[in-house]
Amino acid sequence: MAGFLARRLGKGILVLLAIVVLNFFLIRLAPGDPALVMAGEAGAGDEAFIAQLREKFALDQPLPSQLAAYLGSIVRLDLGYSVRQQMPVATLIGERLPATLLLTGSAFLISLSLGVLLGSLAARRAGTLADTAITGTALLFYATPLFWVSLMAILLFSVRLEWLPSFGFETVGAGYTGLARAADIARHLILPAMTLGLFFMAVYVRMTRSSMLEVSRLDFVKTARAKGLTEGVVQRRHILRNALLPVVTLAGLQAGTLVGGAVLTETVFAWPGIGRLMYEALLQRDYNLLLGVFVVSSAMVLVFNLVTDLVYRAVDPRIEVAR
Amino acid sequence: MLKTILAGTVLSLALAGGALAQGTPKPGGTANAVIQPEPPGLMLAMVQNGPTQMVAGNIYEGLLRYDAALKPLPGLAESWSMSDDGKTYTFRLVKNATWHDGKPFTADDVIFSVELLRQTHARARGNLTRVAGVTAPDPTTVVFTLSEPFGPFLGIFEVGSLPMVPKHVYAGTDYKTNPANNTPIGTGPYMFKEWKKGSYIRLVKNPNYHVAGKPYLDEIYWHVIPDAAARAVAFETGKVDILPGGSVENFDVPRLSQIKGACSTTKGWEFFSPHSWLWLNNRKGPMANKAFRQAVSYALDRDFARDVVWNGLGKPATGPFSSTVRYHDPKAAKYTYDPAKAKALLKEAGYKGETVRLLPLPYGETWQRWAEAVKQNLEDVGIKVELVATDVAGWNQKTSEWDYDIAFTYLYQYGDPALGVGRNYVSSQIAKGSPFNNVEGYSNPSVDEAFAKGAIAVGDAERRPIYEAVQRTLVEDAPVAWLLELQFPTITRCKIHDLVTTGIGVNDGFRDAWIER
Amino acid sequence: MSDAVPLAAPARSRRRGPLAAFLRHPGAVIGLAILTLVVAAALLAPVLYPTSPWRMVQRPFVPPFTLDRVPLGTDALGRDIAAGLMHGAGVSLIVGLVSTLAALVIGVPLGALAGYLGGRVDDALMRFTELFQTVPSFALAIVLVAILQPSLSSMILAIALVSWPPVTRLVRGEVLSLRSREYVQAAIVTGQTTFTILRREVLPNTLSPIVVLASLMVATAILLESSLSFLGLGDPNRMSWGFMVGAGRTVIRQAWWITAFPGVVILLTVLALNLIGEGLNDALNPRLSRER
Amino acid sequence: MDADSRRVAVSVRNLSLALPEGGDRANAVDGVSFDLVAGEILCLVGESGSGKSMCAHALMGLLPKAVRPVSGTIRLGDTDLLAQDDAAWRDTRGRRIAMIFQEPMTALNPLMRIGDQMAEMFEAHGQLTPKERRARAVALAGEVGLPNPEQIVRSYPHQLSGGQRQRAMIAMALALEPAVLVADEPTTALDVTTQAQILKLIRDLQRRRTMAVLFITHDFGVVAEIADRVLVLRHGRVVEEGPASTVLGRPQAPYTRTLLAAVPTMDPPTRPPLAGPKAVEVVGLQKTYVTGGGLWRAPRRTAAARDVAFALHRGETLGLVGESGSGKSSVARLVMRLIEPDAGHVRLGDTDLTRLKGEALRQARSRIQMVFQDPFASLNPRRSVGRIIADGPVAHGVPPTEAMERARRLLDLVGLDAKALERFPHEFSGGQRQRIGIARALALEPEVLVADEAVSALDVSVQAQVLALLEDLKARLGLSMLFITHDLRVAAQICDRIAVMRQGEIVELKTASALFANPEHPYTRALLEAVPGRVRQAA
Repeated sequence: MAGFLARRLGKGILVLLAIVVLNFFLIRLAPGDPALVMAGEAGAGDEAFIAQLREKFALDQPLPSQLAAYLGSIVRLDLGYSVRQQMPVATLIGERLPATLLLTGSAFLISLSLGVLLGSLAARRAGTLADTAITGTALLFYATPLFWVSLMAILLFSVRLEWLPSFGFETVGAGYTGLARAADIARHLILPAMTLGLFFMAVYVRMTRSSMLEVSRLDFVKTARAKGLTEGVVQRRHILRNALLPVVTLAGLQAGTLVGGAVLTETVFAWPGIGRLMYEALLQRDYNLLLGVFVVSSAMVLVFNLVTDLVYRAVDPRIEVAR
Repeated sequence: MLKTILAGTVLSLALAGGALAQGTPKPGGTANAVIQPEPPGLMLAMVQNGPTQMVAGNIYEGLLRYDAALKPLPGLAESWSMSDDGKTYTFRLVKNATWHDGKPFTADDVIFSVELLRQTHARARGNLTRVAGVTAPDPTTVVFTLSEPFGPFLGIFEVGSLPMVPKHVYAGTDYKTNPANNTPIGTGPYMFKEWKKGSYIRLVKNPNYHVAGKPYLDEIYWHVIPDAAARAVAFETGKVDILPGGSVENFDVPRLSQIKGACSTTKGWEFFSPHSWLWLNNRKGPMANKAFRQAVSYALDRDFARDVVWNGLGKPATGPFSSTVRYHDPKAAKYTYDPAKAKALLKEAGYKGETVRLLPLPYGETWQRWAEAVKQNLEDVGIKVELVATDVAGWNQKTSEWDYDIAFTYLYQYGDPALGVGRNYVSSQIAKGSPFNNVEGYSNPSVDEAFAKGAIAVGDAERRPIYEAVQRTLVEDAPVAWLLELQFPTITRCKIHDLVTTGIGVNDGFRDAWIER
Repeated sequence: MSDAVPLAAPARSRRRGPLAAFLRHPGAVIGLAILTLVVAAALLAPVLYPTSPWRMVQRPFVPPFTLDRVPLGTDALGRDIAAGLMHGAGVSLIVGLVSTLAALVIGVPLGALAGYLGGRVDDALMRFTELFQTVPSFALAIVLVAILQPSLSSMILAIALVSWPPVTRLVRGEVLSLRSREYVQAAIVTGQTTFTILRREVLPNTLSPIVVLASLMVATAILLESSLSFLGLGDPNRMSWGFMVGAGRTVIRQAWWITAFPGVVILLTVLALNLIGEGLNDALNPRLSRER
Repeated sequence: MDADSRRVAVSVRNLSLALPEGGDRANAVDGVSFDLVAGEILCLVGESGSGKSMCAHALMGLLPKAVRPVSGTIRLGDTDLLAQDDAAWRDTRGRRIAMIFQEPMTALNPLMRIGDQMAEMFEAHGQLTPKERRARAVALAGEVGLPNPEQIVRSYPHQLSGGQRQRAMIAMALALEPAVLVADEPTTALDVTTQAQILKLIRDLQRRRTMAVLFITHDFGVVAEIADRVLVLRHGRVVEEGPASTVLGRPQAPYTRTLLAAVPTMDPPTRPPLAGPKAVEVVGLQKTYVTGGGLWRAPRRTAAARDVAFALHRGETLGLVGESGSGKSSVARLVMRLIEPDAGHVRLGDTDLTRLKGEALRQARSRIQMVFQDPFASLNPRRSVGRIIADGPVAHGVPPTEAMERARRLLDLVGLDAKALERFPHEFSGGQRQRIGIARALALEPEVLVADEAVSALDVSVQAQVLALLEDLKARLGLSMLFITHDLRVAAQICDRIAVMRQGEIVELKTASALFANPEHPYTRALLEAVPGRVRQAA
């Protein structure tokens, strides 16, 4: 186990470093730089001003030495300094990360639990009206643009029905503490987490359903039935448990997409997470911040993959031998 | 002999944007406003973008403020005077002003601020070029000595142009990394309290403000909401009460203004007078030809742009001077929507159907729609146009490197041709690296000379003819294609009074604002 | 074991032709019908609406079903929504198809090499693939489009660059299992070259899962395109559905139809492609559902 | 046992099971009747597609959804099973009738411990407390001869060998002491020595508990080993029924006779000794598979070939026999250079095949060709039969038209119509496909043919035909053949000499007749003794 973790850690660090180098150059291929953006926003600027800003951002250094400096600080677990925001990148991301974790985490839980529930229902009633309704709905969510659902949800639930707040992380200035604050955040969380979660729910519904149908054709299911077990036990204990393995794998693979989808959701719902931070950093060419977000979000994906792997190992006793 | 220009005492309430005070101001209450985009910092002397000033205008103050006619009003200076030769200006400072940390505001702070801003503030640096010296004969008096007369000198003291910064905090430190940049300290009516990045900025009332009884509000929340539609919803659902100019898409303005209890005003932008035009790259291709440039100007349907794209806000620009800028000459107007004439001019110009690239301004949907409309206008008269998509950084780079054919832009004019207009047309301002100078590359010695003379001439009688002549020359040469004088409506709940009381509007802070309850 | 296995009924029906199996799938037929309409719209657009879809033909915000000339109403600038939808069909299809093709061009050879050669090559290629799967894909797409500056080709490239990893993984897996198939060994034994074997024995047999995956990728690509446009990263010279939704969202409260119609059309097209994908999956390759 | 004392446990009368429309026949099982008697094993024999498995599943109420019973009754005591509802079925299954399956690998839930799966049997019928269930599981494991029962109930299926898994399955089936046990090809997937043990176990348990057993098999050897009574099925109909000795000894139906005749005997025909020039010489062949492992874990090593050496004379057939994992297939692939040896040489005439690389290797390949095991997996489903055969010659420079002409002649040679050229593999039966595979191997006019379990996947009658074809071709074309099989009967029929492999080693190599008559190595003896039906046949 320790060996496995060490191996994964080593691999993860390599992948992260590769991502840093790749993105470092990618980002610098973009036209313009932070100095120009800041000059533009200031509505005024001359050469001296921009040169001053470039010096301030250390953009006057040659690229390789910029990269070396950045890698050097990354290795020391220092994400650098966002000169534009006048803050260490780690602080900026640290302020936003909990919101993203909360959003993606709850979206993931919603999608997985609903997806598995509905998917197994559909599989159990394969071919019936319930199956068609579930798979049809799932397909619909799968085919709907995320931002569109978001907008529609805001229109319906916030504007028309006034049930839920339309955006933000909490009611600013309400001064809630403790449980009241948690409830307030939860109310704000419902719409973004649901809209982000519904797309992935669709993915898991389809996966669970097909996986269960596939497993239900396997021999050991016949064995279970031959024991005289009730259908419920057969479904839960024998089919579902085995069918969840590919779902877990898929969940791991989806991590990157989930974090990516958070960018859109965070934008529409003004959710103060790192997805939005990334988009803003990109537009402002805030190189260090953008790289920092990439590093952190990729690390999130890696950790998530690791967790799904551990879950897989915990559920599937064969894995020790297979590796 | 000193000539007192004005010693402001009370504000004319008639200037207040739209909302005339009903009853007397009451203290108390919280204002929820939108800020878009999230400012990169609040230290106004270091960061000069729009959102920064909108928030920091409450924290910092300048020596002067300006009314809608751009007449100076007292700020941190309670009175001011100019010597007859126009080279010496004397300011008397308010006596009871203190910094948010309790230290008194003095003339030394003014001298220090000028020095600091010369290093960190590009526009201030330009505005201060003719200042030969600043002295403080006593703690409440500051004297500016100019090397030559500078007509618009009294127009450079607004909070965004020349914010006062505390000497005791910044002197002897590295300005860029001073920790106080994150907890700005000014003399303004509101004090910085808290900034939750990505969520909100919170300001609280300054109890020791130097104007007795003000400010009225207890606190101000500036909410960060990145999506335009979400900002509109926020106002509708009552989460925010103030939408400063430009924070919602223009399409939403009529609807939001009609909401019960909502008021809107286009006042409060007179000082900036945002003026929009198309930069025509005079250096290359068909744009080098005057007839082609004139054709472009005739091809533009400015009324459509105002009515449809800007929802009736703004007015067609007739020339280089916005109508709120001093010495604007309405008679210089020449270009109307005339596709036939445009076609004729194109023929005259010998335009052979080269594709010209049109660079929209990457500031949201309105500008995108406008670019699409302009593209159609130009294609209607036979100009082949390709839209180039880009973001802010790309736009800045393309324009400041002159890598464009036609580009949208708008610039503030700061009330005086010598401050905000000349920089776009004089040949000394042709320099790569900045998107705010003579980007189109227009060069005309007579125009250069006129702007040089206009800046140092003293008195309206001397300046007006110079500027009226130059307007006619520029309109004829059509170095750029002027579009609209923009208006940015501020939408508020009507219960919020006296939010916009000057020509600087919301950018000047909420010092007069109060909430009716 | 031999030919007369009664339980092999499904296998036998598959023999009867994938087309028949596909057409028995009601969803697939609906999907095919919708897609045919979309293709027809794309082809007929220049005939039915010969002028540019950008042309402002009426006053802005004409509601749908009020004027015969603009049956679906006009947008914020008075452009004909119906014309936009017709012209947009082509763009959406091009973005979907070309980016998918490009992703296949990247993904199939990489997957085939990794799967067939194995060992270090496999390791290296899989690490590389992992890299792209670890970076949040939509974020990477945004950065790519921003770098290349928004245009049809940059969007296609960005979408292709973020969508190839699943192809590689799929092809690798298929090739890996095919490599040990006896008919591939038979080809080796009969002295055929590696290239011939890959081309003739291995890749054709990975075709059905690739076709299924590709149909779903087209759908995803269309969604990605609209998402990019939503963030203002679309090609400003092409009328596409994604652009229309993005442009209409700010006025969604006043003019629902500007976003509604293209939104619905995207939904239907993506739905159709998914239905077709499912149909193909059932017809060609009952195993693929695992891979997604 | 006389008729009166026979206690009928299950009585099947006139059972017909309908196939879904569009199948090749209307009924999978058509009017089948039989009785299962306590203390007796009834063997249901037939080739694939005979409907024997369907009968077994009908008894458990586990028919595929598409297959419906259309007539008949299955009586267990007083109840007609076909008429009972789901709840009653659940009560029947496991408690009154239990079943074991063919693939012990897949018939156990990979995610559950063996003991838990056994305990489920009691749980399903609401018997015992969890603690008692556990204790019973351990006891059962002991009863079916699983070693170290305490530990094995805590194991997962993948940690058990194939035989152990099948024992676990049997333990599970016996848990509730059912009156009837249905065994669906329970030993087909097992090695011959394991098969012998499992057969003995079933036999012992059945006697001890006087159960009625329905035993499904395709293998007459197994029938001879275990059956009290035999029922021969063909195309869903009963062809012949009777006591085992009668059916095997004096078969009445022609079909039964054909089937029995096709079963290869254990007596190798006498063959003249061959000592001609060596077609293939294998020297010191070594191959070890290394799996798993990494920085922190030692890898597992499996020896597939340990110093393997033999010579194949021109015109000779050399058999390579052994159980799964003995390395016989690896040796075949090493000889073919499909996998690279760690050490050793394979000489093909005067060419050292192991030294060749690239183009030279590709050219040399035409001299030695292979026939594969799986008639379904060995033909590319997307290429026409003609191309499949002609691809080889074309790769070696034969013009396409000529190669196609050669393919036509070869099809004729292997007994297929020339029309097959244009058709695709899925249009052929297993036996026909194997003929195509042989034609493909012959297309390059090789000197040596390596047949890897070439008849193992075929029904016994087809198997006999293909064996005859190989024998015939070998003689006509002067081929040498390396014949890999796990089936000693087959090896006896076709091989001149036989090498017995175990764990990558050749333990014994001599002429077929000598091997069968006089096995020296203990392992060889064990193998021979385990062959089902050996005793009866010898008798």
